[in-house]
Amino acid sequence: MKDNCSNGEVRVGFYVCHCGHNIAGMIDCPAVAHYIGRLPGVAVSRDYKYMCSDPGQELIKQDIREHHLNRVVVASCSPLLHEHTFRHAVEAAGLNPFYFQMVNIREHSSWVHTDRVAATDKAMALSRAAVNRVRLHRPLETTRVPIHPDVLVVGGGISGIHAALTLANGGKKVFLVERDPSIGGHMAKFDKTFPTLDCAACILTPKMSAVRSHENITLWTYSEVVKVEGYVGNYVVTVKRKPRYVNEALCIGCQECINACIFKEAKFPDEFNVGLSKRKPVYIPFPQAVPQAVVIDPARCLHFKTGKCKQTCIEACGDRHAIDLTQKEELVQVKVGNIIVATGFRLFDAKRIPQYGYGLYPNVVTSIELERLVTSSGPTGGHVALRDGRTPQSVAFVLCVGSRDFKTNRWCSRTCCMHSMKLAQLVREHTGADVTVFYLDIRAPGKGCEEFYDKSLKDGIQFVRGRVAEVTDWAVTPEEEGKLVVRVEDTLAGLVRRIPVDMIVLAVGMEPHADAQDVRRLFNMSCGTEGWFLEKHPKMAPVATFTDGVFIAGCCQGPKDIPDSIAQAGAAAAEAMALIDRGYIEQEPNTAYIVEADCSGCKSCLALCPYTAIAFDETKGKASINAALCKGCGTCVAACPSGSIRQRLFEDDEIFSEIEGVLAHA
Amino acid sequence: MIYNYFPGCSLKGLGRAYEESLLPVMRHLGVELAELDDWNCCGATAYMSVDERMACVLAARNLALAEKAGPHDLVTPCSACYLVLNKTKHYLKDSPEINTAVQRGLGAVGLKYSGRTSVRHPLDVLVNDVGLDVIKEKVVRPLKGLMVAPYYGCQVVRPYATFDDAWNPTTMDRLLKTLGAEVVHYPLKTKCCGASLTGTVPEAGLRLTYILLKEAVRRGADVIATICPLCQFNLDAYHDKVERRWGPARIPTVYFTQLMGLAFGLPAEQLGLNRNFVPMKPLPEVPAPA
Amino acid sequence: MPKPKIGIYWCASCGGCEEAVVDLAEDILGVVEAVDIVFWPVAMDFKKSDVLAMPDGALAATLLNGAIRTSEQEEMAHLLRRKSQYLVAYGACACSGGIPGLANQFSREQILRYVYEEAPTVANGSKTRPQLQSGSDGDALALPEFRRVVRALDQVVDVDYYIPGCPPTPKITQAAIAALLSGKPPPKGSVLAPDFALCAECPRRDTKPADLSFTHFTRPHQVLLDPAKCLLAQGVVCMGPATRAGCEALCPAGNMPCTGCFGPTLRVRDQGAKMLSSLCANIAAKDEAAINRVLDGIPDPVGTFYRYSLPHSLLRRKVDLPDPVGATAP
Amino acid sequence: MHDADWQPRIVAFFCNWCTYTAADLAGVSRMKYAPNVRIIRLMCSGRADPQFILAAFSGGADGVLIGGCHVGDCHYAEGNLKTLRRFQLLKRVLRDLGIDERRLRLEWISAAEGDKVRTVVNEMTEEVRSLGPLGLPRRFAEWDGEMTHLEGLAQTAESQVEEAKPEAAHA
Repeated sequence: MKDNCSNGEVRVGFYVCHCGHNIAGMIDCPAVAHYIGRLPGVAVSRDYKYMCSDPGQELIKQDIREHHLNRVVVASCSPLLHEHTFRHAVEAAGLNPFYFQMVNIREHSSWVHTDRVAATDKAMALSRAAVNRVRLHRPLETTRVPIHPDVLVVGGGISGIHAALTLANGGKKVFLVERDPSIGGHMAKFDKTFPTLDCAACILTPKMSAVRSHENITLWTYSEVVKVEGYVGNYVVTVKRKPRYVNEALCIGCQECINACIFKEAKFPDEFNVGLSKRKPVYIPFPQAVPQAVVIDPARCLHFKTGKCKQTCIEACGDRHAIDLTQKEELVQVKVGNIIVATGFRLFDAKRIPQYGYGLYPNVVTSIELERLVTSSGPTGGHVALRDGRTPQSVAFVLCVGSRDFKTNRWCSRTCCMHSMKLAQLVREHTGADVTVFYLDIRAPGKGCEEFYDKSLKDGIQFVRGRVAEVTDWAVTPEEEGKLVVRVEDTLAGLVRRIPVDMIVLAVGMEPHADAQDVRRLFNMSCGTEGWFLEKHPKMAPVATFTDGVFIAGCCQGPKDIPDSIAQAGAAAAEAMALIDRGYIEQEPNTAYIVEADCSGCKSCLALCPYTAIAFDETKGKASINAALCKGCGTCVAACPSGSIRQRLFEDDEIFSEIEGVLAHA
Repeated sequence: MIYNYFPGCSLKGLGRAYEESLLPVMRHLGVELAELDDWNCCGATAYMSVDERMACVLAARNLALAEKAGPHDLVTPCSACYLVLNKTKHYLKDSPEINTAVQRGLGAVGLKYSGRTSVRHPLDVLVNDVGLDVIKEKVVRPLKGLMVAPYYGCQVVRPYATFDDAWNPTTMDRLLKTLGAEVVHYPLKTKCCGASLTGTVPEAGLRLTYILLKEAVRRGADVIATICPLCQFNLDAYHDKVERRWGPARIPTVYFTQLMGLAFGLPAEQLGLNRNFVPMKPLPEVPAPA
Repeated sequence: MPKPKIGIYWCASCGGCEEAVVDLAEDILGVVEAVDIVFWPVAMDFKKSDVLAMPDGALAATLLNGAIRTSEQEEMAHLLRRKSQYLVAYGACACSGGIPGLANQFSREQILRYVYEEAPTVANGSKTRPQLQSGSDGDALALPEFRRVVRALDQVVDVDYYIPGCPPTPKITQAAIAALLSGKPPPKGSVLAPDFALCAECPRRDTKPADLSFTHFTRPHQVLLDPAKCLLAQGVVCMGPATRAGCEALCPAGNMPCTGCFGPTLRVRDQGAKMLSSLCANIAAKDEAAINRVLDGIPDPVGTFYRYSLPHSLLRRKVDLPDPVGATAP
Repeated sequence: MHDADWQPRIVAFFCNWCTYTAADLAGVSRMKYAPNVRIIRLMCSGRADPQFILAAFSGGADGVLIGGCHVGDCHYAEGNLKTLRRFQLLKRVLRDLGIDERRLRLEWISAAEGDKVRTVVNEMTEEVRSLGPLGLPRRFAEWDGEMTHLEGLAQTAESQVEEAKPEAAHA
């Protein structure tokens, strides 16, 4: 590879990008180019409308050829966005790609400042620093890390299921880990899906069965990831498998044991029906559960609580010997190359808004509770009933409960408008009740959703715009007696209204899981301020994270509906597959290294590396760094007391020159 | 158990039944309330709206006196006092400007306030410090059969819900149940009683009063229990006007401490119950202990 | 062929460097055989006028020790620079400021006031201070100006080589002289000592654990030190890891920590910052309060980390000392 | 006193994963903040060699800001803890050498906290503004100013003793 520097002369090409109006609107780009052009060693200095465009990149390549440039600096957007683009351009022109430096004058200057002179000065200072620095750049080679072809998918909701199936269908081995005893997630609880009103079970259960039977999928339910080590391509994941006290391989889901349980009556709240029905200590989460294996709940089972149980379940299981009360928690380790995190969301706890009376008035229910009530396979067989068994004559939906609310969650949960309208139509269908929806704004942007809203209006569902102030059973008129009264300011009518109804449905929003922060740390991801996992770039990299080889899909990244979740899961699977099929990932060559002759063997660095990349050779009395293990943080470099550890791309002299550069210009 | 005690003006005037019941109840439970020496107006009333700094100076003097009197928490039964003292603590902490002005004022009379003293409501102290178990032991005459609507008013729970939920407080509910009373579901327990309007916009104020009284009656309550002298007076004193305007809503309003006194077997006449405009019916006779 | 001429001069120093030359003992005879010492005011009777009389570049080399504090020292530095082919900064003070450089934490006024008025051994009722000009009986006397800043030699004049140490050991002195006379002198600017840290020469190195982390720091007079174990492993701040080798670990051999007199390696710009960085990275504590408790074991960080290098450090001096502008003397 | 159009200059060392990304987010969110900070990207705040900080001060920075991931969130496990420890000791050294501690600031800013970048930069800019210029290059030049007359002195030295001058004392 020719590097245009055979005679040692440094020839820098400098390019400042207008980014349309984005940069040029606040920064005098020609002035920056002019200023940099006068610096020693700068052979070419230009400003151009869009550097990242094809002609922009071509400009660089042409200049490298014609002006024998051997260093390139582009002042434009964040290097996190386009550093790769320009490195490729530089490389395509025959230069080592690391003879390139990028200056962030958009995110860090034009977009955040309001004073054109100051923003231009800042752009000049940052550019000068980059020119200073690039002079010292050394040619570097990226290293290739092989990718282990197996993938871990965390979370067995619709996103995780879809990602796992996509990968498995593509021939990749997948480990699917689910915390609950069955996969299916929230979607398994739904009756019908908006806006098509097709049956959720009919579209989900085939996928769940496919997961169970797929030869490429290893399904671990009732399991949690407890440790993740390694790096992209080579993760070692430890999974804790909780004892279900039933051998999954032997259980055929016949439920004999459940019938035989000495608890004759089911008396414990059933998780799947959100407490609306009861289960026994031994149970199957729901009829379509995958795996079709019972679970024993040690917190309820007499055997575990007292040690004194006749163990009628074992008797009932008979020769199958599927029940194993001696099962212990188990830790298993797998090696995977990529990880897809699809851990989903939890629903907002309506008790956090006490003025809505959830938990106080029995006929105030949440949307997921109503969902279970309208489902034919639900606890009431699809009968929407008040707690006393009566059929409601009037039902109110309160939207944005725990969404778009500065006191609870500020974000829009995106699905509740449509979900509530779906439930509203089902309630009308099932009961003929009058339905009133209290909303802030109806958000129906999805395909077919506006039409669904239109249909809801035409079907006679009442829409009242206003945030509900309070739900109370304080009656002031005879009509209100025995009812729940919604007090609301109707912002369209300009009135404070009291509307009595029989049943109130709180459309609870989505929230990150309570342990989202732990999960984030486990996989070395970031969270936004709200607690949703943070994608690498909100537009350009919506399923990637800041950790290579870790992708996110579904609602763990933010509220979304089923189609969006599936689309994202597919995207995450495709990204993982792209890495696997290429077989390797190129790593930034920003690793640390020790110049052996310089090292005094003082051992100061050894304990600093979290990846144990630094080894000490007792016979030589020197430390050395294993580049494959080094992740390039540079902590040891800063700590080496004799300056003998260095970091590629972040050499001391490069950073010193950058410091001098930013300070050289006012 | 010893607390500093700031009665405030109400407890020496219109709300003296509150003090008349509070002191013996506390004594009965072994709680000593040491009244601050030379306390002054708490700074509530309209002062806060006219001049925050001046209001804070008034409140802060009482806080400083309490701090000087000893390391104990300061108990104040009147909700207005409770709120303004707490509010002043917040202001002094959050606003260096007010803090400087107030400390300068206090300094002029040789006082200072460090911000340490906690301001407590007797309801909080009784339930959370003394404890329902201890209270239960003292109950000799359970209020069995007495239907009580627990009414908290606004100032104890808003904006600082220090010891209970702002929307659905339950401390008094639990206390009343411990006394043996039956607590009716009273959704208006923190709604405005109208007191601050009764003098200025009587139509609006009295309507609010009526709503509270009417709802308590509708819920089948025999009596409304309150923790604030202003609420008590407002709910008790205007029955004639309210009923003339909107119809019958007759129900007595008493202090929760009065009900405690009754349950403890203290003589009714010593609990200030004679001061009510709408008198509380005598408790049903209970069979003498065997 | 005439023997090359050598000069030896001292500026702000303690005389230890002169002793180091004398410490060559009988080996000095070898030196004298190879060179003529034509200027060495400490040992022999030479005068400034002798130097002034020489043509420029007449001296093959001058070993100048001591920091530069006074106008006279500046003047001599300039003079010797001109008269010497190689000007060698000899010893820690000339190389990086040395112990006198610690005075850069104080203003000239603070120093003069203390030395002439406040020091407990001073009896100076009239508070007389040295005068730049004075006279008696018609004789005019001049004293050099005491500068506000202590400087290393290369902050005043161009320096060809550095021989570090407080003082440099006879061995490296001899090796340096040999190198200079070899006809193949090292590149200009070289430090004539190994360019790796002292640990490489320290017999205690093997006792340093790989996972050392500091739970406290202590000082030599506060504990009984194990004479064989790495001093850092005993919680004593030993500057060895951040200090150039060459002394063969003399101080650790004497059961005392290295204090850094050989200065940093060429790759390091600021010896103190580097040592600080290394030590702190290995502190065990994980929260601010606990970290600060550990750091309390280093009561004088500037004196600890910059004992010989303050004038040559990135900040050079306490930056906010009162220095009345225009107070420059004549 | 410093001249009226003096603007504080702050050099910032931001870690790639959290604070640098947060600064990008501030940009994408079009948050407006003071233009006085010059950001230098490091992979981890643990790379922020104290030498860099001193070099920034001696090179003319009026303040230095280090930004890293929150404790416990470091992309490299504990690089930021090393930074915290160095920062604590470096502050002591700076204090002893006459540099106000407020000129050096360490902030944990996660990738999501674009708003915190804005707040911190604005706060620090104002704080440094109130402290005034540090101006070390200028001070260095001033210190060395006491040597400028030396050239003349050295020359006259060879022509022997100068004329007697009016009496002068050390300041």
